[in-house]
Amino acid sequence: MGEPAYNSTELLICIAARQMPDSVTAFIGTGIPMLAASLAQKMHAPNLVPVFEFGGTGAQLKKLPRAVGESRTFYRGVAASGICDIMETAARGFVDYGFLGGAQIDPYGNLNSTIIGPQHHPPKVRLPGSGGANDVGSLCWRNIIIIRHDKRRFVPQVDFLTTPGYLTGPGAREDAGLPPDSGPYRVVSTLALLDFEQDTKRMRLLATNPGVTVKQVIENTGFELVVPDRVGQNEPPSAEELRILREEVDPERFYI
Amino acid sequence: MGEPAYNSTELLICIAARQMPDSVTAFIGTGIPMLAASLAQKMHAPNLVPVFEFGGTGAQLKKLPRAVGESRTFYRGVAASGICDIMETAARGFVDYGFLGGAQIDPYGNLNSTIIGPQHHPPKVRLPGSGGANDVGSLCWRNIIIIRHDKRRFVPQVDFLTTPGYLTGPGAREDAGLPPDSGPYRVVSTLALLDFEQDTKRMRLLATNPGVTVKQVIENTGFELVVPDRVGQNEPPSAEELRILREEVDPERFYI
Amino acid sequence: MNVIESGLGELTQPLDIDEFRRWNREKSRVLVDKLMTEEEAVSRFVYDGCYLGTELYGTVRCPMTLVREVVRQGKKDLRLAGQGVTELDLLLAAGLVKTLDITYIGLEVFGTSRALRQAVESGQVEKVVEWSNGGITWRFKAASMGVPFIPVRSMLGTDTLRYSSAKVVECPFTGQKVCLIPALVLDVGLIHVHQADRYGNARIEGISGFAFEMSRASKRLIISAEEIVDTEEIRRYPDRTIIPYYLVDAVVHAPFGSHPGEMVYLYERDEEQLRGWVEASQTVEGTQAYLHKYVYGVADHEQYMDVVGRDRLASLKAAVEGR
Amino acid sequence: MNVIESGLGELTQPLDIDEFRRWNREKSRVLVDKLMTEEEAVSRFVYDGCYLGTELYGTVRCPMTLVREVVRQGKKDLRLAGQGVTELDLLLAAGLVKTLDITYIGLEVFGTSRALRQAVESGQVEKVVEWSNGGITWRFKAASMGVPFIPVRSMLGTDTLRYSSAKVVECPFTGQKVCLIPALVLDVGLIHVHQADRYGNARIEGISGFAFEMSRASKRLIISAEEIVDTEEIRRYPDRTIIPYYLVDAVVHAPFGSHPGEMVYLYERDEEQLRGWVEASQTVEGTQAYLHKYVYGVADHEQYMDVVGRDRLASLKAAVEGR
Repeated sequence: MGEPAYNSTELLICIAARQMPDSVTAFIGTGIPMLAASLAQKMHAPNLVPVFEFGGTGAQLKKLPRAVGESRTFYRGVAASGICDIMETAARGFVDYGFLGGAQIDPYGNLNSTIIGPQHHPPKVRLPGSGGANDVGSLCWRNIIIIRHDKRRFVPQVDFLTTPGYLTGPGAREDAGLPPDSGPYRVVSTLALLDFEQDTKRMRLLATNPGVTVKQVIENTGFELVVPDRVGQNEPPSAEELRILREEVDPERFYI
Repeated sequence: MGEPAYNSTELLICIAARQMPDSVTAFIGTGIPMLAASLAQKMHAPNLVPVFEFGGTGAQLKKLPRAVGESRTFYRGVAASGICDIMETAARGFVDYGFLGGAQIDPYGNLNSTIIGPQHHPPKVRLPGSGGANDVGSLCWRNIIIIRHDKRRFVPQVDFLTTPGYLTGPGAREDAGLPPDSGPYRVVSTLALLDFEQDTKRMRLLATNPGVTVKQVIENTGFELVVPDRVGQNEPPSAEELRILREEVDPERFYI
Repeated sequence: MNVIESGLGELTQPLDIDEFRRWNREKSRVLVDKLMTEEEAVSRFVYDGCYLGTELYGTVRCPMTLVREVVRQGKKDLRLAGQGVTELDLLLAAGLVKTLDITYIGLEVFGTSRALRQAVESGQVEKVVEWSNGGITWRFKAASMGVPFIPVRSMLGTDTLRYSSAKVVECPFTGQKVCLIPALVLDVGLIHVHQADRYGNARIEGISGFAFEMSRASKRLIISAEEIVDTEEIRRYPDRTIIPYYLVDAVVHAPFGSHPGEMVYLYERDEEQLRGWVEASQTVEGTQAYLHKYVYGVADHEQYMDVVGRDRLASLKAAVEGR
Repeated sequence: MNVIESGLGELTQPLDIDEFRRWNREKSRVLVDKLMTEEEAVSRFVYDGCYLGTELYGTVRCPMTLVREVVRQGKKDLRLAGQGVTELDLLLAAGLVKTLDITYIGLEVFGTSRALRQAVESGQVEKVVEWSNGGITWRFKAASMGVPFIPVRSMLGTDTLRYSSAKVVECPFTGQKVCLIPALVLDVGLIHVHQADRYGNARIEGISGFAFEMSRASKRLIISAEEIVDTEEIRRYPDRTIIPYYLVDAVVHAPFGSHPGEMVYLYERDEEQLRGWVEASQTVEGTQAYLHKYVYGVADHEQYMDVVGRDRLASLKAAVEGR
């Protein structure tokens, strides 16, 4: 038997899901994070507590939410409150994991989802804006960034710093007034899994995706990555992961 | 037919009730304010909206509350929220009238309900403390003070300024950061009805209670009152006021 | 107060809490019948150049009937507080927006908003001030508390703060840096709810988004409701009232008032029409055709429901999941 | 931040929001059974010298069963946040209070508190810091928001502020003076509710006082509940949960847990016993006799109900007004 076929979205979801341990709270945004959380809940993290921006806490993700405020974000949840309660719950340190995306990322995990180009207004390209991302990036303990991997996205400096990563490096978050010991934790890209080096807070290659070489990752990154001597390899989605993902997480094939 | 007999509490309640026009919101504390609000609602102010500190809004005061948080403070009300919502509603300028009491009052309507004596701790006499009074005195538009009238209570300077009146005089509230155009409106005492002179913000005699002379009021006040040339006379409780008060407002004679 | 950093963004709505107090002092405290049509509510209370806000977000409990009426009446030069999908997209597409306090305007899973890109990149929207979702809601929260600002630990260290009108100061108790978020008082707020009585006492089921804060941060508040209930029902369960009547200026009866979005426990969102908008909004012609079909070309919400189709609406109701 | 005035009162609980975050990070996120006796809850989570807070107020939904257990176990040197009638009066009368952030301790319509006078005037309570009711609740609110302070427009210009630990600063947006209220994080919070499941998801009917804010401002939270409900019920109506389980350390089943106070829709307050306390608390002997009869002399809440009398409790239930 060969390995099961899968697409790149499915791979991202599976790798993101594996980053979440059991028994944690996770701030879930639209799209891949929802699928990753749902998959994790059904695989290895039955006690994962999803928290949604506009008030849902502890939903049972039987059906996949299609938006951050919709009914399924609190379906059979333990609480349905409002955005202030959720953001302030994160401010008090109760939210372990957050998920982030963006159009650009820099070596310190800072993200841009606001504009492309040098000028704020009028901009060359207007993107949707921060949304809850800045709050998630500021207040959750560990953030997982999910992003397509190419040189246009992995840039030395973001055009606009929408959401804080480690800002300018070690100590910069704390200097800015952000809560200590928080920040980006992993980057799950279409090519690799990355984290941030303890001492420099710069992005570091942890493992490449199936069929991807270290060289390819470096070539598709617009800044110098920290590349340790030993780089791991991400396992492809297992048959079980794919079955649950396709049959239970997103049977309507809304996302995958 | 002579005038109906009444006691001093009944008189205070009736005079306080008359100060409240119809169609206003009023922040109601325990005791006489509750009876005054209920009497006003049943007499001339059917659209009076009582607001209670711990969350009750718009209750129909069919039965008299015995405490500021109890069931009757939101019985058939339009909303039952919490203390922050109520205090912040007052902060936003939605509460027209407030009621205050105290152990001491000074010429500017400042009140003391914290300690008696020169030293804060340990004090000669410890009183209950501000409670909601400071917030009411700070945030409501017009405050009605209900207080027993004697020289021990009407003092040149309060031992402890628990709740702001006009502080040190004209402009002082605004200088301190308190909302403009708010402050004490009337003093309903066991001897008289008083207000505050526009220019000096000092307490002024408006009308004496039945059987009380201007001289008696002056003699029982520990500071110089503003006494205009014409001082009115408060009407005693009418037969109708007394009937409603005794039969409908407090039939259990909990307070009167 | 020693300010360490000040956002470059302008306060597109002047900040004056005392003026807000004076305004609120004048609002009626009497229970009066405020039930009216969306046409009357919008023509009476929404005006050119006003600062407008909508709640909730995306495709969830948005005041779509009210927003369509604003577009129909062509209220222009609007200043907006922005987080939205279908509701703000309509206002942008119709060219009615002058300034934007933006946090997120996009089509969520369907991608970015063409309407936003066109309106902002062209400079048609004259000013854009950045916030996070938390930030903009905390602005409403500050106003709802009757204070000029509240401190938060978000937005710090970023361009989001730099292009906002927030400020950074040192906490006088702990010495830590905090971000101060200025209060935002809306000229007009639009909120769609599950139930309201004719005086404006309103209830919401499920998550409450930022209805509590925004209702209390609005000088004028228009409520649309799926159902008009008797005040007797309100008085039986006063703890379920999230918006008390005295905050409210108009009550509009609008079943399916969040369509094509959803209303929890009542109806599902209309995927087909949502996708229809995504597609239509890619071009000027498509946008105009959509607006004509669903907004300009229909007289009111009743006719809108006819155009959408009563059967289709019934099927959205039938699709609702239980509790 | 340029401070114009600083209250003289000490922060009787150190203010460290980052430490609160670290504490909360360690709290379990798992649904585990927390149902236990009041004896176990208090012995596990309340300790000598801890900073304790109770909700609601006066004779309304107070955690009397839990407070009686604290007195029974003689937890001492307590630091307290004070607004209360019967609940804090018991702690003061039993001589267990070391410092007091006070707003109001009195017997409402029954007058002043002898227990407070004795404990404070004698200097037995070592420190007293003044607040308004709004002020102390805003302290909880600041903590619940995860920020070191919030600005308010109360307490300004008074000795209440002077003897508080608030500060006055100039608003950097408007120039107006505002009072900054420092966050208060409780070591232990005690809250009595209508319903909770065994994990701690809790509901309150009627006014919610400051349960929302205080529950979120407590490092340890003990919930007592009139009724233990199934989690299925919680999940059917998630919008009725005011306190989610992860905030909670212990759930105690305590019907009549607010007695001699009231519980809206369930039972009326016990006038006779309340007056009994007012009278008893006038003398040392009376106080001791009362404490012996209702606290020291009974093993637990079940026995307390026996001493009060099941018939009397039933009559308080029968006296409840409808909705």
